Amino acid sequence: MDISLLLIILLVGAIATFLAGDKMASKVALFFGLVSLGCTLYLLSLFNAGQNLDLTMAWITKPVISFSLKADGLAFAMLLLNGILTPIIILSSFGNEVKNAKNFYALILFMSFAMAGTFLASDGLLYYIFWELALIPIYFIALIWGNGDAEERKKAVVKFFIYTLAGSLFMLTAFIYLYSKAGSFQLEALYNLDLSADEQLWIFLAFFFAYAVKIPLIPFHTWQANVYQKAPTVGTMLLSGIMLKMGLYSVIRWQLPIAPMAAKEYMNIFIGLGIAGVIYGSIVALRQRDIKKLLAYSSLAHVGLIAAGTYALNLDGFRGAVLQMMAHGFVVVGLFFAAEIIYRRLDTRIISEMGGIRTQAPAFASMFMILVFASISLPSTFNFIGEFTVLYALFQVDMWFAILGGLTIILGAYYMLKLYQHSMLGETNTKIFKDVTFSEGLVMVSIIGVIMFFGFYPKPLTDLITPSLETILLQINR
Amino acid sequence: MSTVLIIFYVLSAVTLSTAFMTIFSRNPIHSAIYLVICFFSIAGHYLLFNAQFLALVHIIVYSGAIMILLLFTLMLMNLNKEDEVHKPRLTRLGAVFSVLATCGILLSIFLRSKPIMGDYDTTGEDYQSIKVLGKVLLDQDNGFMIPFEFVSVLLLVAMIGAVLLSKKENSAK
Amino acid sequence: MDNVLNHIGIENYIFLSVILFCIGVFGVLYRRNAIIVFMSIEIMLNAVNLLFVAFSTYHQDANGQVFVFFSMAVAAAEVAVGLAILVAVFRNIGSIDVANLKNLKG
Amino acid sequence: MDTTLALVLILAPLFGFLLNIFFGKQLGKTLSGAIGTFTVIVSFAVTLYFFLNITETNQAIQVKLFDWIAISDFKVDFGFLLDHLSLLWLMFVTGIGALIHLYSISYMHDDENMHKFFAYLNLFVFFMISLVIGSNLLIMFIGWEGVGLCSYLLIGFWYKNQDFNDAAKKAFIMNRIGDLGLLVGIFIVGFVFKTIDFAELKTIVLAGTMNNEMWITIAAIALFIGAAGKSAQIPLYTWLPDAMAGPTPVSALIHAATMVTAGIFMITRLYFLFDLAPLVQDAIAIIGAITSLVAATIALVQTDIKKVLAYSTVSQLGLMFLALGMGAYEIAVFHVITHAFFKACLFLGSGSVIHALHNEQDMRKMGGLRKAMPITFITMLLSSLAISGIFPLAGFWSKDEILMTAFHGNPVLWVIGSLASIFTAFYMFRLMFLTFFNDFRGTEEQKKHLHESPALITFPLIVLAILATVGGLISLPGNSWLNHYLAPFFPNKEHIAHALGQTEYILMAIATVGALVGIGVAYAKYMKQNQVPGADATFTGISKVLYNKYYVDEIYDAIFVKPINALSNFFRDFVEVGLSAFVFGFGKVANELSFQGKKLQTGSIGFYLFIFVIGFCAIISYLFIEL
Repeated sequence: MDISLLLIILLVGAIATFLAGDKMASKVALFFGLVSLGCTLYLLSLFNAGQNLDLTMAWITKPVISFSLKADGLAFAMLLLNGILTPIIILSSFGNEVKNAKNFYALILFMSFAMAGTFLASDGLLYYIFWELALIPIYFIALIWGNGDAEERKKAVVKFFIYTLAGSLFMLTAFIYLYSKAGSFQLEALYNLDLSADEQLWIFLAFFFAYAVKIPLIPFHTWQANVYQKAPTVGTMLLSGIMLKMGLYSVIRWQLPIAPMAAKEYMNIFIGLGIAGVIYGSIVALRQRDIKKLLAYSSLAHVGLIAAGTYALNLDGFRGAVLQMMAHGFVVVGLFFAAEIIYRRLDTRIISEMGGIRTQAPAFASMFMILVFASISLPSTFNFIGEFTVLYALFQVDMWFAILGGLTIILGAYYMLKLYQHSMLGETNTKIFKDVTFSEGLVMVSIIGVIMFFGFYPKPLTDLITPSLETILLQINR
Repeated sequence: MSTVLIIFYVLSAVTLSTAFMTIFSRNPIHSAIYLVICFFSIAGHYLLFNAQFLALVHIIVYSGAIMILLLFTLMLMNLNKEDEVHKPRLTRLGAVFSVLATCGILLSIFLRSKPIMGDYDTTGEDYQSIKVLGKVLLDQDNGFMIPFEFVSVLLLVAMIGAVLLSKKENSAK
Repeated sequence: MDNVLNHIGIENYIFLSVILFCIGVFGVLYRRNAIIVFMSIEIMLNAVNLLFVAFSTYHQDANGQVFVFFSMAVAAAEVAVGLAILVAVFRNIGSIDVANLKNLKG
Repeated sequence: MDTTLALVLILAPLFGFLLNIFFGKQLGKTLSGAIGTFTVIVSFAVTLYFFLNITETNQAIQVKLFDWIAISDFKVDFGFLLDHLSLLWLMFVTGIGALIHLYSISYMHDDENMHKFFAYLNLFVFFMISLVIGSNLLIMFIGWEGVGLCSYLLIGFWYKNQDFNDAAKKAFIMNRIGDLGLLVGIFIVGFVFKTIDFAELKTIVLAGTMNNEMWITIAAIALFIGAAGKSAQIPLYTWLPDAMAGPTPVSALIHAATMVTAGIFMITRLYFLFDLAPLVQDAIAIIGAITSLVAATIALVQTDIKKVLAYSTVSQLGLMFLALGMGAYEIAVFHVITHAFFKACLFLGSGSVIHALHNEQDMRKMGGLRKAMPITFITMLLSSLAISGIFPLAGFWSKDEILMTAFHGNPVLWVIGSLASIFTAFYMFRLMFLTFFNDFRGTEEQKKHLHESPALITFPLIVLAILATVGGLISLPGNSWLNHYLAPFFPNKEHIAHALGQTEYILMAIATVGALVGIGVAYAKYMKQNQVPGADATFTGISKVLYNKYYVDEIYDAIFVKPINALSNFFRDFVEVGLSAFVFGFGKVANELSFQGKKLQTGSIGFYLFIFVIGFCAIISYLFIEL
């Protein structure tokens, strides 16, 4: 029994969904999403029982590339995020009529497969392949099933695609250089390389471009808001919930341990960049008219903080970042889903055209409110745990980083409450607004459940990720 | 001034002038005729070098085959009129300029390379009789056997290609 | 045996070839009639052939002459195919003015 | 046993919240109100048990449930600490909470979302309890932010009115500014002391081994910013008057009696830290004094009955901070308690008035209610006397203690505090005279319906009025039960008992005379001359400035809100567009290159050949010509 089982299930699921035909596709996809979640949990229990789930298989002999997967606590945390969100995202689209459903759902599962592969791969080139593979489904999802004017959409999506590809090109170069030094793409081999300070700096920067575009950090974020706005909500959820975390995860897994000297040397700059993202994203979010754009910029602010946490290079930073990645993943999916629910009923995403929904849909309003407060990390939600830990990690670096990063508490409250006020409160809306349906409620409740549970009891997660993060930290401080 | 040199000058004059006339005569048929003369004069150069076989082949191939082909084509297209429009002035200037440039560059290259003067020694060995050329061409070990065969294939392909290209298509129109 | 180059000098042949070649180039650039362009190309080829032979004599080596054979064969093939193409072009367009062949415009 | 009871104590209101939020509509109004009230009474009962227990045993109870957050430097338990301070606080939080719940059953009966109201109130009590009994700073922080959330929900309870929502949002955000300060304070404490558990912190600090003066000072500043946000001190006080948009019971419970005192609670909890930062203490005292005076002056001219009370609250909170800054923590606690009694009573009384007048809050349209609403009048009168500091009501004792401490510390602060007290007496009786005396100034329609409120409303009023009257007994000068009770909490403190000497009597006399003067002026102005403040436009000069609250809101708007929004617009319209254009620029350049390159493909063979020849020349000259 090893971790490849999960990948196989997801891939088989994607194929089965494609073969199932348009009518059955959504149900088959949901089934396989749940199976993969079950499989993740099962493997997690095996892992917790001390079983080694890693897999290494020879693949290509020249150059030496192996099919090797590494399942440690960090990877499992990300798999958990992927595993929980995939069925939720699939379920969230049940209220929509999807054309060519079989392609759509197959692409979702395929993307889930590629992302799981990215989190697991421990061979540089395999990782790179998965990393790029994840881009293909989202490209089609956003392009074909997106909304708005087709030309505009194409522009935004192609921009995103080329942007990320250009970023990863640097990463590929870095990997090739590392291969020429180490003679292998294996993670351990790369960790053990003895690189000079200059080499590390260049490797670090090359990785940085790939990740900065994906995460995104300012000023590499310009693709984000447009794509979020144009992509179908499912695509936005996949992007913001899981895919962005690929970048952040990779920072911890690849960038920092391979080039630790550069990371330490230029730590302040990169933390500063993250925090600049926090402030900039928050301020831009204040005056957005489109709900999805607002959420996109809020996402920019949050991932900026997470990135700052990872570059703080201490255990709290890593731990907080991973926790916050998960928390943000859940919350942002919930929020985008709320936006989608509103769109289904009012056919608009412009905030000023909403308002007064609370009277008609109290349950929805309450759930939305919980998500809003979770996203501004009210204590007792999962986000608070992550944000607190990250901010403390920043504090260990410098008090001012914590204070500036902490501005997100204030600014975040400002724009999120403003959004809530103008979308939900006020005089009763003249348009009819049905309260949430069963499947919608299920999505919301499961997300809220996860957020609240880990908000009060994050211990299982912390215990899961801490050992692997400590190993990585040891690697960085070698 | 030896006889050979005089012959060379005469032949060169003929070569260059006919080549020039080929380019400049308005009527394509005239051009073709000048070209034939040009080819013959080049064959004369070959003879001057005592390369008789080459001279013969040259006359057969160029003056015989290629010229006939050209003439046939000209007649096929009925192009013996002087109706060609001149290119624009800019183009002509450009042509002159680039030709001068090419000429200058080539000459300077050849003149600046290693001194080409020297003793033209003669080993007395036969190197250009038909016998020797045949050996060189068809020797399996250090000759040009395989390229030679390839050339024959090339000619075959060219023949097939020419037939295919000039065949009237039945389906179209 | 007396070497002809003793009387003429290789540089004379170089001059001759270069000028001949340039006349060919000029014809290619100057004329619009595709057949004349073809003829110019033949002139250029011959200029090169001539030089080959001259150097073959200069080095007392048969390889230069062998190369001329090949070059002739290629020229023959080229003319055959090229003229066939011209015929086809003429059939389609009704002219062989190179200025009219502008389908390659980007 | 203790763990279970502590869980009951904290979970009862949460249970009430869940029941009301999910099933409130089906339960019906009365039942949902009853559930809400009952759960708080349960909490009160458990508190009472613990309280009686601790007065006997003098032993603080610690409950640890599980590890919560993992931080490398320190660990954060999910646990509770029931010691002298927290139990005392709980007593009045749950006690007054229960009374206000009872009051709300009647007050909110006409509202269609009554079950939600009770749900939020219960949630508030839950968070307030966790704030008070949290065993470490982070649990307290849960409660701290949680009460902010409930405050947001309840201020914006009538969510159809966007002004109310704005007020709610403003309250939450200003609180969050303070919260950031508190968070930074927590970081520093954790970083320096490697623990954020109250009991451990106290042991470490009192042992005196840690002497990191600079960090402690910064921590104290940060924590004070947190307290200032929650307890509405300068410069973060402007949200509290706006928070009066919420239903009156909310104003009474959250914005007068309990939540706003959280800052004082926190500072008292961490008194050992503040004792090590004398500079910050001075700052607290000064800010407290100034806040108290500024708020009192604004209250002088307000016409909205709840606004007067709100500024009065800010002013009283300032006095408490003055006491804290003097290091007289138990006196601050004393004033918190007495203030909770009389201010809750005043708010509830004003609620009763508003209720009777069908949501009329403008005092210019009241008057002469004394006869129609005798119980409300008497209870409010008692409370007004108490807040004005008239012997022997509760406010007299607590306020006097503060002023005496101030006098011993710094006479300037004493002068400021006394002035604030005189103003207090004036505006309170201005309120009383305008509301209850002379003739009714409202509409005929309202006049017909004038009536005393039902028993559910008057009962809490009576209880609170009694407490406001006799509450001073818990800490009489010289023989203070409160100081005695809190002594285990302040193990390193000398008993601050002002020996009742000549100075003290003089001070008391001055204070009483001052209060009487304030009342007298109010009497002369509003009773004798029967003046009524004119319409908003008629205010001139200083009173116009005061009426507009020194234009602080406008100033904040101009300094913070507008620039941030302008910046946001600038970012959205220029920087974002610019960045986007920059990225697109790469694509544009490539596009443009290819477009220009396309022109090179003229299709003219002659041109191609020309280029070819040129290229040929270039290549051979590069290859063969040595320059």
